[in-house]
Amino acid sequence: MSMLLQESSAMRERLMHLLAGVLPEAWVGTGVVIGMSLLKATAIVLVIQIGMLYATWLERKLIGRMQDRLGPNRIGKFGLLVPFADMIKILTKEDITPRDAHSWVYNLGAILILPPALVGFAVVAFSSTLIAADLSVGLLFFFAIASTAVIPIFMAGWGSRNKFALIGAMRAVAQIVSYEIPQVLSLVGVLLLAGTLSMNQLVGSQGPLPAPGAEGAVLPGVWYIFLQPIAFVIFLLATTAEIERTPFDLPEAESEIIAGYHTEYSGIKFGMFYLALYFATIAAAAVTAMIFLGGWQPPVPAFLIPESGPITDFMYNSGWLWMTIKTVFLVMVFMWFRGTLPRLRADQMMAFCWKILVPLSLANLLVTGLLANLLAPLASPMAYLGAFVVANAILLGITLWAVRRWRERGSSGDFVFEVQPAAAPSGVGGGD
Amino acid sequence: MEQLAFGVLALLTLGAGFGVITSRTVFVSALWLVLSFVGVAGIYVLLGAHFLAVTQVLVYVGAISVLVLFAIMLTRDLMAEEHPQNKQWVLATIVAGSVFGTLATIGYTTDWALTWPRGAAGVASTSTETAASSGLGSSAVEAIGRSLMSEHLLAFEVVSVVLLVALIGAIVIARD
Amino acid sequence: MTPSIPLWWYLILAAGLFSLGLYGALTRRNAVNVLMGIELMLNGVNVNTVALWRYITPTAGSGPAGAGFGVDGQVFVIIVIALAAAEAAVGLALIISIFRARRTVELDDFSLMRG
Amino acid sequence: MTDLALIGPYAWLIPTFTAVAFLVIMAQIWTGRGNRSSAAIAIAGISASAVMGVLVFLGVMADPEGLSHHPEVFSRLPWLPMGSGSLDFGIQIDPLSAAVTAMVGIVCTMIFIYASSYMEGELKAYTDPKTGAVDEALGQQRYARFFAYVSLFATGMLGFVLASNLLQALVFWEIMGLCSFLLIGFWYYKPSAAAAAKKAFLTTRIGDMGFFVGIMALYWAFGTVDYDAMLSADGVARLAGLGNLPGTTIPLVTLFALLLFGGSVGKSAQFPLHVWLPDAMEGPTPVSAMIHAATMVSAGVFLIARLFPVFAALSPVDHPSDISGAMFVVAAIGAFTAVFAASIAVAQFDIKRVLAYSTISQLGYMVMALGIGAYVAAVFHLLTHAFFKALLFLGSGSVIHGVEHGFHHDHDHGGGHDAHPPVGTGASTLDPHDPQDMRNMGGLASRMPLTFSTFLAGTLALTGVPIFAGFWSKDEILASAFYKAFYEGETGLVVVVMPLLVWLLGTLAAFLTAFYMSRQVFMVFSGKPATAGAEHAPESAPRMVWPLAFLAVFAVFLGLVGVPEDFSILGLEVGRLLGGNPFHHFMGTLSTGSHFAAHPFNAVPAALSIGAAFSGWALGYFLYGMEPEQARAADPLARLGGLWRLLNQKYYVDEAYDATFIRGTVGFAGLNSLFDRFVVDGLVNGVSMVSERLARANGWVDRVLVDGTVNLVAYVNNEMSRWLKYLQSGRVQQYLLVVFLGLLALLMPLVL
Repeated sequence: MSMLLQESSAMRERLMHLLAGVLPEAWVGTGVVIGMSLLKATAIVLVIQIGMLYATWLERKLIGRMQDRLGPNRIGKFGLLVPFADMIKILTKEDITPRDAHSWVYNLGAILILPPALVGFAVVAFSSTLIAADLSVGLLFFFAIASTAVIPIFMAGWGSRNKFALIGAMRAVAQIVSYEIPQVLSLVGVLLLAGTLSMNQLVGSQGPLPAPGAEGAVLPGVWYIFLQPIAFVIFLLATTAEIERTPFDLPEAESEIIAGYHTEYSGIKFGMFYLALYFATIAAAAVTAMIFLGGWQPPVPAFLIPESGPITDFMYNSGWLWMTIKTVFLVMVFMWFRGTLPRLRADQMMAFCWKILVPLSLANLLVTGLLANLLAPLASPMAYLGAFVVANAILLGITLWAVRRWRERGSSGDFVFEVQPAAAPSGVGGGD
Repeated sequence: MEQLAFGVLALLTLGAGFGVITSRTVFVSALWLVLSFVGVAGIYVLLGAHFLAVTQVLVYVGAISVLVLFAIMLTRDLMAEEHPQNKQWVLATIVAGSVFGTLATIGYTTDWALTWPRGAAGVASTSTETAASSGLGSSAVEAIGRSLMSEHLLAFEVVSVVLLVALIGAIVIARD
Repeated sequence: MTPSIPLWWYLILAAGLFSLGLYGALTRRNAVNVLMGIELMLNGVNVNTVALWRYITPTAGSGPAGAGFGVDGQVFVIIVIALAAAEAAVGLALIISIFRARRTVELDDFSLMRG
Repeated sequence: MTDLALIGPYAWLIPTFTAVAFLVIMAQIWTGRGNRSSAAIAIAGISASAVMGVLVFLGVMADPEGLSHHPEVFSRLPWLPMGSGSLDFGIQIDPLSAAVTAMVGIVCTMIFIYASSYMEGELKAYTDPKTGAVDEALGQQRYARFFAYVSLFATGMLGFVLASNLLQALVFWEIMGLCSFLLIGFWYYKPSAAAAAKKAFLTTRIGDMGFFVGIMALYWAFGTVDYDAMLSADGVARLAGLGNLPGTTIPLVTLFALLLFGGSVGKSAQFPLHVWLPDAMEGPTPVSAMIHAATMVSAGVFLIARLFPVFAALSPVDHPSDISGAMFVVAAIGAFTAVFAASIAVAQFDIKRVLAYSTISQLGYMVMALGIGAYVAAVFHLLTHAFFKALLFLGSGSVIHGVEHGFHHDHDHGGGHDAHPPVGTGASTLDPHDPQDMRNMGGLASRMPLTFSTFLAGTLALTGVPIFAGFWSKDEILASAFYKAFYEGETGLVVVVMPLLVWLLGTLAAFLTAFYMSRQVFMVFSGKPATAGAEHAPESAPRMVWPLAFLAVFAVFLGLVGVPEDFSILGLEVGRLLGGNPFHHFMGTLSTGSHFAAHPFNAVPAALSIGAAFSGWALGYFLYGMEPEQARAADPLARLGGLWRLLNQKYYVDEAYDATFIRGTVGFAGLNSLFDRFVVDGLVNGVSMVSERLARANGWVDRVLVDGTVNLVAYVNNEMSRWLKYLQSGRVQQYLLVVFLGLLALLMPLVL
């Protein structure tokens, strides 16, 4: 795939010749553009597709281990072929459309659930050169696309004409819309420091290697997870909610509402939702990696990278490797969540968003803005690092103290996650 | 190429708009609305206002449509189909039609003082290089930000206050 | 990008959106639908603004020099969008509370003020 | 000598200290815990102010001429931004303000200390004189309130003295007016006290009106009321250049000066408006002391002194003391008041009343001194008089205190001492229990030795016996009058006759002063006690006596700072010690830069005034000192008959005012009411009758024509609305439709 994108110029030549035979002159340019986009898209989708398949496998393995099971291990070595078996199974299932469902909306919902999850990848930089569209509004673009995910969910929930589906859709939408706020707010701090919305520049601003087109090394030159730990935590949690993974998978809370908005779907339509879930997971992991873990930047400080030589070349060309490692790691973190954390109650979920994450992210934004202004004169990564770590520590301390106070006063116990056998469906006591 | 894109987008937008006002089910017309929003976003891209396009998607598709859908969910018995139009639809057709006619005629017959494509000073070449340093294309974010914070600061502040008021007002109104 | 599209295309598109929205606002019984119509009208206006900015005053708001493209049109549209969001929020809140009170959102039923 | 640059910036603290004290005490009262501590707070405040004041004074000593010429204004802060410039709130410091500030500070401190003991009667549970209801706490509250008031009073005076422009001055001036009202009426449950308070307030208000109008006129004509703009040389020149009042030959500046003078006439009780001051005796004695010595009345004189350049605007700069028209009036009023009041004092029996009239006459002295341009002498007398008059008042208070205790000790009839003091009328009819009537005293010299000695010192000072303070200041006034009359070359009625008049009247007043003061001393202290009250009068508490002693020192020695240089031995000695005539050197320059030449010492006026003083004492001794008992029993002057009654009744001025103004007003009102009843009512009735007739006619028209029309209109409306109501369907969308129809109507012309 890297070949594909890197040699895209050659590809364009070939494509132009090829089209020149078929199309009238006027349309060749158009054709080439469209063709190239198609090719890129295909490439990405292929990679993601495979990634997704093995993400399912990985998840089963991991969860299995966490629960003292082996996980899939029959088909193929280590059950490596299980995903394909699943695919075949899903494809061969009967495709049902309930009689009373609003067939158009019902089917469209299943189809449209994919694009939001997929299009996001357009701005994901697998390496400094390996990015489909390095929009200067890349980050914004990603979240704009992600925010459209609610429409197909609504369609699914409403179209299948099923109370549980509808409730699931409502829950999902409420949750997504709510958690978008802390998600984006927690990023503003990072953007403040990076001063760009372009993914490549963002990544370039936090590592030893400059982004293409960026002159010199850009401050702060540190992974933002170190500068903005609290923002990272907020973002991670909010993202987990956005992609409806445990502990925020209320929309599919099987013990309450069967399977949420895709209750009525079966066969490949259900597979669509399944795909979308994993695409979203991978996309989220990739974006998180790019924003906070320095994307394609090698995990080595600048002074270890010589001026030139094989190491340098390797560093410059191995972006995709680091990116993949980080992404996979984050995916595993999501799975780890799922393996360990119990599902929240609806009210807890909301309260957690509005009463903790939003205020905290606002406070973090305030602190970051102040520091960024104060530290502007002394432009050394270390100074940044120290100041921000201290500030975040203080902020965290204050937050924890406040939460404890609230718990003691019991004034807003609704976001205190004590065991509530009646309400906590997973039956497992909550840990905060 | 661009005509093609415009054609498609225009068709999309207007068709979706038509769907909004004709479909018998509120929910479906809401979906049409979303579609036409997306079309408008595309038009923005054509016009070189990428940031606007993104904003359009973020706000209209991501937020306003969701509001609408929620309102529908909370106020309708769901799949109900009703006769969408009220009694004055004939008159309304005439009025809307003539409004369209008027606007269209004005838009078509007026001899606009075009500075583009002929190009005003410094705008003549709108290749990506110049665009990068200007308010055009996807690189307008910074320019827009500065403009909002400098010359349009007042409007910015006022809108912020309006938003806050709307927020509180909506909560107060909708709370039972 | 070379301007292969004449301005009036955009203007007519905007006019169409506006009129469609107007028709919706005028005829639909359901308050939510009326709101949608209004949103459509707003979008029409926005398209108009952006088009006119792009074609007639592209340099407006590009700083003192006036070189390069300005952003005034976009800024105006952004402000309009923000206001539209506010309007939608309040409007829908109103609809919901009315629905609570009257169990209906048919505008024809809201005629307490009839003479 | 402190450095003004150091102390000046903090001069604003001087009035602030007392103001803070006032606020604190008020807070105490509001929270209901006013008590003895209030007095402590007040004393702390005023003594702090006093210390600051003295420091400032010392600071000024460094360069008096310079400061007089260019007064320093500290801590300016824009206060009323108006038109061109802004009216600044500032603290003006020059020899005049510094000296007066120091004086006020010291005297007030003494008075406060004295009062803290004198007012203790209030601390007792307060019994409402009407209902007889007893309130334990209220007494303490009233005690506290008293000190709050006096603190505010002191604030007013200090702020007024230090003000840097007329408007600021007016503010504090009015604060003083308010406080005098509150304090004179402190025993408001006594009808006489309430009446006196009102009288004082209204009478001074008349003067203040003039003052206020004067300020506004000045601002209108001059554009600013800032002292340093107004009183500087060119400022005065501009004032003089303002020309005449349109259509008359009166220079505007003279008019302004006289308007402003109205203020001081009211405040320092000059002739037409003097009536309030004697009645102000109704207040507690410390208040009388404050009003008479330190604050209120001095304020009036201080105002003239401060604005002296305006009064002297029309006289040449090198001769600021030449008499302009305004000054002529001032001098005339002052001189008249001096003799007038002194003559009244001769025939009074109320110990405080005598002092009150003496105050008026002394103020007359100062005013007339200013009137003839004896600026330095006037200020000098203002300062000395403040000290010994305060001393005298406090002394009389101590006497009253003692006599009253004597009465109580004799037979305990209830009531606190000053809590319900019998009204000291001083009328010829004798109330045997009036502790203020001198005829009930006598023989107190042996019983209240300290009070006696200090009081005597004060009297000697007042009567201008050589060496004592009063002598020097009073003599300087007479001397400069004499000098003007005979030595300065000018001729003409105003310039020669006025000083001559002033000199003669002044001497006469000096004689009268000596006479009535000796009369008082003999009646009060000599011989055998006339009543049980005097019989058992004890010496007052130390906290009342020591202030007397302190003030007595000043009364004796303060004069020495103003000894003429070429006065025989003493002058030379003092001159050698203090360098020339130090006070003259200190005060002798005006803000216009013009300097007053110290007149060479002349034996004639000095001899005459000494003679007057001694003859006054001699006459007093002859009439009252020989056998005081029968003098107390039947005043020897009563043989004068009509004249005696005239004096005793204060020339019937009050009665005259009553007859003219008050009766006049009432009578006029009565006239009006008559006019009302007959003419106006008659008219009204006639009109009403006519209109009734008309109304009958109208009625018919109404019923037939008007109603018909109205009903028709109503009917038409009704019918129309029956159809039109369908337009208002209450359907929003319909309205919207109409709106867009209208829009189309507007747009269509554009296309078609």
